[in-house]
Amino acid sequence: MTAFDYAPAIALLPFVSFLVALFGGQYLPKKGALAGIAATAGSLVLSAWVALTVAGGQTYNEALYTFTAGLETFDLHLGILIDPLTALMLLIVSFIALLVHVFSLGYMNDEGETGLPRYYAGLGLFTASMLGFVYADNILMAFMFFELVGLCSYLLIGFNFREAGPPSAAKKAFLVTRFGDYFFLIGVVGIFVTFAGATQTPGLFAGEGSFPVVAEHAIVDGATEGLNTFGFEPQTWFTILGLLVLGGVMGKSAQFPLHTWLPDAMEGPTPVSALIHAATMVAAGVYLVARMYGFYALTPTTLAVIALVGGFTALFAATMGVVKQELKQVLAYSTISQYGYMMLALGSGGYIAAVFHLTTHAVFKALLFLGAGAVIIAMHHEENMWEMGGLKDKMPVTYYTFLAGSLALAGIVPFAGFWSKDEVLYEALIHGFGTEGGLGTVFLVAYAMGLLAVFFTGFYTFRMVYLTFHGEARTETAKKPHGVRWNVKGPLAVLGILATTIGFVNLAPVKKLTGLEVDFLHKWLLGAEGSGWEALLTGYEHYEHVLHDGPAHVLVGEPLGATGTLIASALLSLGLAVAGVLAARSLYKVPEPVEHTDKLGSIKTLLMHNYYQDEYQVWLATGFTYPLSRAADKFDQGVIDGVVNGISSVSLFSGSRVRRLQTGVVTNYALFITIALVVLLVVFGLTGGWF
Amino acid sequence: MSNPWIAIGALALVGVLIPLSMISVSALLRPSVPEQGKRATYESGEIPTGSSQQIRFNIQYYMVALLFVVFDIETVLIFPWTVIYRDAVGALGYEQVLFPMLLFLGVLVAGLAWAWRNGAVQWVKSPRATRQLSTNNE
Amino acid sequence: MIPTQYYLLLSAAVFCIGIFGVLTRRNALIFLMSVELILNAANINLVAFSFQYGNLSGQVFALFAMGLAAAEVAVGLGIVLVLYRNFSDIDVTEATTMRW
Amino acid sequence: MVQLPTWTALSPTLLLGLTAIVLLLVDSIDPDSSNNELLAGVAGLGSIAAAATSVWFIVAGTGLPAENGELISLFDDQLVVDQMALFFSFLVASVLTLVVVASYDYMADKARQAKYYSLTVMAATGMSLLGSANGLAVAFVALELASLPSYALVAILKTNKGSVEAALKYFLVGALSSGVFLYGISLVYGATGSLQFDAVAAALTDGVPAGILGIGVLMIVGGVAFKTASVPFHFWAPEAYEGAPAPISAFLSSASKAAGFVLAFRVFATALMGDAVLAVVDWVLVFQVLAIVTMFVGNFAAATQENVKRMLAYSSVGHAGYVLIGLAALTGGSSDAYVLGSGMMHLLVYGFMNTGAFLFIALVEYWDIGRTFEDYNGLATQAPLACAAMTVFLFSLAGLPIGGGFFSKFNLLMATVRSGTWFLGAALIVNSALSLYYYTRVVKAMWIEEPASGLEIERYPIGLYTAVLVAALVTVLLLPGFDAVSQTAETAASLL
Repeated sequence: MTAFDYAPAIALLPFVSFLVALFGGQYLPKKGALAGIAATAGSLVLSAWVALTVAGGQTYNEALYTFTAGLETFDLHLGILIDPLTALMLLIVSFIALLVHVFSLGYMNDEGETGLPRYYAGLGLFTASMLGFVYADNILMAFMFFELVGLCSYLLIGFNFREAGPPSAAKKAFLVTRFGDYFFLIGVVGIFVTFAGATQTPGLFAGEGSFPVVAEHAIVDGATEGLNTFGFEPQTWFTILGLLVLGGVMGKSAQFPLHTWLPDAMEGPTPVSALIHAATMVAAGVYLVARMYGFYALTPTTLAVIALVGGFTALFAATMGVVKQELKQVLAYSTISQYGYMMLALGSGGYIAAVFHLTTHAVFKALLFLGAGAVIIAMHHEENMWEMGGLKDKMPVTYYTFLAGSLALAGIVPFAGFWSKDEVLYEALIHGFGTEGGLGTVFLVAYAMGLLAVFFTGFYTFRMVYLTFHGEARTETAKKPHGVRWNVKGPLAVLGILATTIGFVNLAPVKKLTGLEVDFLHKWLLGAEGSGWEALLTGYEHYEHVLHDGPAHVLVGEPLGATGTLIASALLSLGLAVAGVLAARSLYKVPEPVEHTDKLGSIKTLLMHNYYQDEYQVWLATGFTYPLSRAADKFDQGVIDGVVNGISSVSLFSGSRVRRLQTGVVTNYALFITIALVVLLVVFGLTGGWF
Repeated sequence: MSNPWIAIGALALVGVLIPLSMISVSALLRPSVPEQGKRATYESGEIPTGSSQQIRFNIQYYMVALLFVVFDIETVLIFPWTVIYRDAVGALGYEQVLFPMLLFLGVLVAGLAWAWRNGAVQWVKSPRATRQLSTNNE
Repeated sequence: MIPTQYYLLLSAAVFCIGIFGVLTRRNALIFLMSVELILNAANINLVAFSFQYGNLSGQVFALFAMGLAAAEVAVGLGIVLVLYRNFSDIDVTEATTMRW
Repeated sequence: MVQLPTWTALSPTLLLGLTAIVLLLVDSIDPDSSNNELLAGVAGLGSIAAAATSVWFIVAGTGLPAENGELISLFDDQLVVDQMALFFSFLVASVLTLVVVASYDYMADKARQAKYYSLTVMAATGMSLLGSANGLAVAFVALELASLPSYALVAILKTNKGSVEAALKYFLVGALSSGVFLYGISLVYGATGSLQFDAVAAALTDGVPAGILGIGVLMIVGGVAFKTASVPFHFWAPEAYEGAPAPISAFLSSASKAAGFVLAFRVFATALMGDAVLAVVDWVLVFQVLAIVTMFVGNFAAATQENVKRMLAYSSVGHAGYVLIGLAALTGGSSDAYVLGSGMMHLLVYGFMNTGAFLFIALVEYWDIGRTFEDYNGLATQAPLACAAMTVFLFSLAGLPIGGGFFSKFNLLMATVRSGTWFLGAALIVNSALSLYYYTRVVKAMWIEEPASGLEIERYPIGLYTAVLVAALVTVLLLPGFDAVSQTAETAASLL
């Protein structure tokens, strides 16, 4: 028996905990929490075992159960694909899920919430679906679990269904992500139809006969036999398919314009937010792109779209984060923005950078959410930052871990976020310079947006930190916060240490400068020769080859020489991040910060207090940042929300009209039937030429 | 060759004339003796209940009538079979000609037995009909 | 011999009368009778075509159709009866407790 | 192994018919007492035997062509026993089994039980026979055999206004539709001189009288649309399903709909599938229009209902629209078998999940706790197992990957794509999205809302529970076991 034989249990364990909590939760001492903790711990151990096995050079790609061995068409089956990417993601998901379960003991049980079995059942199913999604070996199975993830998020976001906000937020999350999922579904069907003639296993992600590989043969070698591209050029048709699947990705990963559900989803319990944002639902979209990267790498148009959407989302969401009042709202927009970075990286050929950022983000965002949860417990469920202040001394563990997470988020050296964000931007930059034609320009534009977002990130992150923890307590609650127990502090401490250190798993810049072999993640994902993984064709080695030699021709260009570009890029992003932090410091690290700094008088005072500030920075904050942010906010609330709400109310309205057809009078029914029949007879009689 | 319509027209003419003439002749000849029983609606010997404007019958009447109609129609299905029976037996033998019809009749009998046992053919006089009958006779 | 078209016209007329009755009459019994007209219109067709083609399947089928029509009326009358008991009327437009 | 006589191929249908007669005899012997166990037992045994026989025949290959390429046909080709006939026999018999088991509790304290069971089995006989019908005459007789007991069954609660009103509407619309259907048959007979499907197909060459054939075909579409509850002949469905006793609603909306579709598959794919017909009346286009309108009417009306049973009734109309894709996406090309097959798969899966959902309603009616969404609030606190089953049904109906409904909808979607009728696929997707909304309302009410004070359930009827849980189990098992279903359905469709 090897680790892979136990792989199904990784997803099954949380599923069992779901059943236990659902049916037996009422009778258990912690209402199902312990089952969940045990199950996720088991998953974590198994994932670690699997990861070790993968480190030993083994991979796994097997069908477990076949639903339909099509007569002459194709198979639909469940299967497991485990390669280094999967192993890494399994570790992240089960780890975060475990911490969230432990934290929930403090956040839910200790606070005496009701409906806990339902809560833990939801968490269990959520984790199980995400794990199933992660190691799905074909796109149909991925879609099934993708849907389940969406369903669970609906149940968990709407947990406090008696209040006004959560049910509508849950509905919105569900509708918006479903909207994207339908494009995904069409994409899945399209992929099956397209590749069914060329391979028996069109849905697979990896190996010969999988759709990315067949598509590659079609484009690179011109082997289009058996493909059904509906009369399009393969290149064009693959672009369409890629964009359709991308619809689902944009919904789940909250990319513009389908991001609106995510801030509303803050209505759910805070541990759920942590799970959604750090490891499960939102990560699912980006993970899917990484999973089928071999397909996307083939079509420059989709790469450009991904990069642009990512860059724009990163900037857009970061500006929105600046004006939010509630702690969790700020974090929500930061999530959108950070996933934008990952999309940017994927679009611009920085596959490893994206996975790296996914990893570090999972850690520090989980940390920030759990920290926010701790603050919310302490503040008796008050979330408005303006009601806080001065919590630094009263809850030091929370403060220092939160600070670590914030530094990571803002991208300050040497915290985790710096390394990954820097690599994202660096990859976009060098590929932008190196790639010929429009694609290179797109990369540079996306890079510019990503770079600008760095400043905003630093700004809103530290605005949040200063408002929450510094200064003087602005309310009575903040003067006497409620204490938290080990089950809150424990996860925070673990994550705090990780957020500080996890960046060291991939010190690619350091390697370039010094030649030390410290880019472990890079090696992990490279898929070099002799690792048994080559046959799956999902290693970066292969992707790099596709990117270079495929139609995209993504090349590296270093305008300032190898070292120069590296250092320039790093300094630029670090500088902007620091500038953002300092701008926030200047405005908010005061005993009594002012809500909106649009009063010029107060800015003058601020200037006097902060001798090292120059006027430019202040203008940046007040004359540029706030108007832009407000405009973005208005657009978000007005136009996009309006469209979402409009569609649902139009549907319901037409539903209420349609049912009026059923008048209840049977004679009317006879009349309608006769009229319909006569209309059909006349129309078809005229077109069929009966008369 | 004569037109077939002539025969049809003649038949129709005769069909209309005979009842008309009989009604008019009897109207001329009969004595006029108005009486309650004569004004009652004739309904196969069954006594109508309620007013004569809105005629209502005992529900049992429908039951029997329906049973009659259904079984009557089923006999129609037997006629074609009887026509070809002798030739068919000679050509195909009993098991293909006689047995299916026996099966059919068996199902009919089962249905009839069920209806009988459930009281569909049992005649119960409704109280109202009995009452009306007695008032009419007074 | 009478051309088949005439039978078709006759049956079409009967069919339309039936439909007209279904649409305009609110009395459940007359509704039933109208439906019977429709069925018999079809029977006219079947017999006429059977005659035209010289095969018997149409005629035999017409017999079946008559049997079924009788059974249908039987069920229909039963329903009208319970309708009367529950709604004290055999107006088909009275029973409208369920709608929309 | 002994070769059975040919007529035994019809065993599933014959067994059902025999059961009905036995039930009548039991009632004749002892009409005054109603022995619930005996009646339900006989009906259940008969239906299980019929279902088992169909499975046996399917596995043994009875419905496949013999070595000389011929299918089993009886009575001068008026009946045919192929995979499709057996597939639908199985579908009808298994739905009947569930309904009978559930009725054991549901009808326990009600009058006229013997009539109830024998009528149900008789209707099932008609539906099963419809699957074997190979001519318009047999099809009409079988259709009526399925319909007439159904009318009576809807009205079986004679003192319940809803039941009677439902029966009236069902009957009147049904009588009108069967009149229209028969008239259509007579016109097609007039155009071809034959009632048997293959002979009709052979007679339909160029030069057939266009008007007669065209009107006839459209009227046959009408008859089919009635039986399948498709727009515009769907008007009876919401009322009949709402007013009828819930097990009967389950039976009608699952088995009866399936019977209507098998009729449609046979008539249109066997008899009327020719260029000469399509040139006169493009019935594929008619079905495309009907499919789209049916999907939208059913789902949009369902979205705004307050009564759960009526919501399910409308959703049943919507599902008829989905299955119509199986006819509307026929192109005469190589994808036809797959298209028809996907329609059949959806019917089978739908048979279990929809029956289960209606039987859950029966359970709720049995508890007497009301019909609206609010009445379902917090039901899971009292009956978690049944509510879990209901959740499976609803999500499977919506097409989430929790039951076989996911694959059957997926196959329908694939069918639209493979035949190039993308607009049908688009309508399917839009409506599935909408349907999720209203199905979720029920789930939310059961699991999330607080129960009304005083909500308490004392009785857990074993028959109803068994039926609901078995239906849920099958629905879930159809997810991993979908292979068998799809293989059978595709083979059956390719034999037409």
